Amino acid sequence: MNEALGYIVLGALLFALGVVGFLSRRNLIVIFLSTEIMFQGVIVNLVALSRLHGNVQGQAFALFLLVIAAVEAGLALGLVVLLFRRKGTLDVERWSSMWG
Amino acid sequence: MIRDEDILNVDEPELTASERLYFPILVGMRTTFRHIFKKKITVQYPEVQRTLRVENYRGVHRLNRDADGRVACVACFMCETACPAHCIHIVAGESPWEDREKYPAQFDIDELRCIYCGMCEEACPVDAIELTPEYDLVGRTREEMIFDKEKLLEVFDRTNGVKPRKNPKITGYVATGRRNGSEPPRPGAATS
Amino acid sequence: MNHWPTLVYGLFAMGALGVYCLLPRAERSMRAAGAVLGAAALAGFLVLFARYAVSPQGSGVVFLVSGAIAIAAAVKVITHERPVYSALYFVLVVLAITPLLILQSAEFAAAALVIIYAGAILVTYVFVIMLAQQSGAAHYDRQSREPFIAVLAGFLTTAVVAAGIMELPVPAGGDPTAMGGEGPSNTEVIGRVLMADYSAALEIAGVLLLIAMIGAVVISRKRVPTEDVVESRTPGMIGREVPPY
Amino acid sequence: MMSLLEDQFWFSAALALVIFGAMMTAVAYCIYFERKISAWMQDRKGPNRVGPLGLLQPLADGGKFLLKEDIIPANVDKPLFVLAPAIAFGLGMIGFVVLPWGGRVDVDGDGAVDVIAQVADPGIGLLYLLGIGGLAVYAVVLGGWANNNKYAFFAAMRSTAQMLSYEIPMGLAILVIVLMTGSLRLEAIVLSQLGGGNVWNIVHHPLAFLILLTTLFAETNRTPFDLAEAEQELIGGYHTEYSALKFGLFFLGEYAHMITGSGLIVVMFLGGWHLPWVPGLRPEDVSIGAMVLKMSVLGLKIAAFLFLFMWVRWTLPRFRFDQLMRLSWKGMLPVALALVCYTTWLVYVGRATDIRWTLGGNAVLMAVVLVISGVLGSPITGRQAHMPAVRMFASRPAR
Repeated sequence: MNEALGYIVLGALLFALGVVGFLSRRNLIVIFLSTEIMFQGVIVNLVALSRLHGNVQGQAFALFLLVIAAVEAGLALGLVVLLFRRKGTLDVERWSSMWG
Repeated sequence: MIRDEDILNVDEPELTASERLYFPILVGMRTTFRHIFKKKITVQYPEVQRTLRVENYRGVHRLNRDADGRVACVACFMCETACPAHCIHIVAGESPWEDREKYPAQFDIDELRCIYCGMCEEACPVDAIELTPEYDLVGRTREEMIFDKEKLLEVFDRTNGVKPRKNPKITGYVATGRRNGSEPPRPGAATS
Repeated sequence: MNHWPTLVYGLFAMGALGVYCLLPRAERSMRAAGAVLGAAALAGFLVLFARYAVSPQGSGVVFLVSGAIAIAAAVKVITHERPVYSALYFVLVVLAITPLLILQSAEFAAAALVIIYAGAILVTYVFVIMLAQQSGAAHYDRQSREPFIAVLAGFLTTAVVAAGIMELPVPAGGDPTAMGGEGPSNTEVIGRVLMADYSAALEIAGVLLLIAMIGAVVISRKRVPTEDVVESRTPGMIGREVPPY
Repeated sequence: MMSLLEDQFWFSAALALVIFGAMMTAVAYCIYFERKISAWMQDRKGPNRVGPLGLLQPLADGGKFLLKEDIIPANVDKPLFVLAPAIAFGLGMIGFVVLPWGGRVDVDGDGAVDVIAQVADPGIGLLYLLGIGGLAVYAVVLGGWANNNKYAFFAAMRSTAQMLSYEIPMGLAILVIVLMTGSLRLEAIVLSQLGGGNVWNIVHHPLAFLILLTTLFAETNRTPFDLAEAEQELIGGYHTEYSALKFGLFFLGEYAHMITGSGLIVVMFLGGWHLPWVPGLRPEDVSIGAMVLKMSVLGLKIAAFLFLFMWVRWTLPRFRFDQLMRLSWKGMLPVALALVCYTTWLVYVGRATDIRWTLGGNAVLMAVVLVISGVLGSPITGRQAHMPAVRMFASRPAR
């Protein structure tokens, strides 16, 4: 057992909560928020493991993760706004037309 | 109608190099900075009273007295009818004097409702109600700000020397003799 | 040490049940039960990890408090009926994680997290939510879909991770305290790593941001046809299909 | 007592208390001086009734804020409505902790430096300030939204876009100095500006100074960038529905932000607590007296900037929103980016602190900007392209 254990469990819990939110919510924006929660869990893990290994590679990857999150936020929110203008709702179940 | 040659198309002026770099901001800042040290024009009100242009200002009302010291009003309700803010309330009573039929048993003006438009003095046939240039109208309660007949007569006593003047050119009001400095009109003269 | 796994899995299950109860649903609300269960599970974890609280300089206490706040706020994010509050609780998650990163001597990552996540990304979220949904909770926010399967998936994820952690030996690794104390600051070390070891990745990240920027501009400039009438803003029209113009 | 202060922790605590008290007073008196200065610039006298010269006016104002009815309108989002002013004030009040107030101090006078006169000296002091600036957006956006008032919402939307846009040139301008100094610690930035032939950073990078100054105006929502509280268009701005102490907190938060921002720019560009040719202000002066002197110098510089903020507010009119955005994205961002690239190159060739190169580069950049704006025929930022000509009547039209 190690101090990093707590951090890894915390990261796993955050990630799992993100999964739960991603699967169960119907609001597009909240779904994207859930993915961001998963990112948070991953960042906590990366930093904790980087500390465990005594180098900063994990922190560097956390920074790359921030870039990804920013990209995702920009594009996803642009798409959400587009979809909202089209349907007037943020409900994902209204976007079932592509189910075939 | 508007002819084409009446219309000018005005383009925005070209900016100079300094204007493009926002340098005129500094000129403006110099101006405001200089004003810090200029003479102040503030009037410290309660200690220093402003000198008003008496002929133009419309302040507290007064009820005029005639030459005998009686209230000049004949309770004709013209002012109450004319008032757009409905701030005048008159109760007419039978006049104790012989030269007129009615007099105001009660005459209240709500100074808080009044908008000081001057319609009442325009309407008054005997020039009994007038707006004085008194502007320091204050009170602690709303009740205090409802002026009754006595209070309005007091205002007249206090401002007797001041002669509010309605400008005929502005209002189209034909001056009575009193305004030209002669005797105040006899009450009842206007009704006859 | 033997009941350690059982205890952990039990607490996970309890927390999962709590989240299941907390998720918004149209019919009978089980929020109170969910809150109690979730709080109990969280308290259980606090007790479990309480021995870290005796570590020097009180860093254990900071870990426990911040971690608890982060978890609770994350639960609020995924269960709150109003997206604005979800986003704001997410800010709380970020702010609670920041001290944890600082404890792990990742100051630069912590500062970047606050500046970029809380200061820019989440503001954008709040912005969009406020533009899109001005009145209270929409019907689709008051009802989750497949809460049971979702919670089960989350529980399995956590359980697998926990099992992995407990089975695997802790890697020997380097000295965790190597980065603290004197020497080059955290920012400097990260800068060297980013510039020297990952310079290609850094360039790619920059290009990615540029592409995303252009993409966002293209997306948001596009005119879209409105398919049907706005429904989300009028709570009285729930479930009724409105024909197109 | 003295021995207690030799410990950095207790010294920091005492310093934090002192500076917090000073900030509260300063914030209250900022409102007084804002009113005074606006009055003077408009040839008035300003508040002079409460106490001598009106100096007790802040007390009266505070009493009024406390005693007014605290209205929470019926349809507001109550938690957020209460939270927003708290964020505004709270964030304004925690920024000062990383400012270097008085260099290093030798408390007991034995010649050894005991403590540093700074509440906290993290390695990321600058990023801490930037983070606080980033979080400050929430106060405005939540306040405007929770109001449930359309005008307040407009204000919040404008203000969010404005603050996000201005954070970018602000960060770049700060980055120029960080590249030059090689540190994110504010104390190190101050020390790099003094002694041994070094000059204040404003001499090195006047353009970065101007950009940072401009963005600070925008970040604190001050004129000419106070679109969030444009009374003429938006009733009151994002705090339309606020009353009593909640409104007061927004007010105080704005001034606290101004103080912190002024402190930032003084530390970054004007040498912090340093004045040239004044004895007792060198880094080697570590006595308590020197610390007090340094703190007062820094305070005076901050006060000068506060005066500048007020001076500009009562001089300049407000920008239009599109001009505001153009100023940030098309004006300051390219300039700041060019400056950052140039400074990076200077660091690479090892001439980052050579004044001929830094100042020369700034001058060349300024000339380039001037030429470009001359070719375009518009201000560096400003005017909308293809404005239609204004139609006017040459003469009074015949009826």
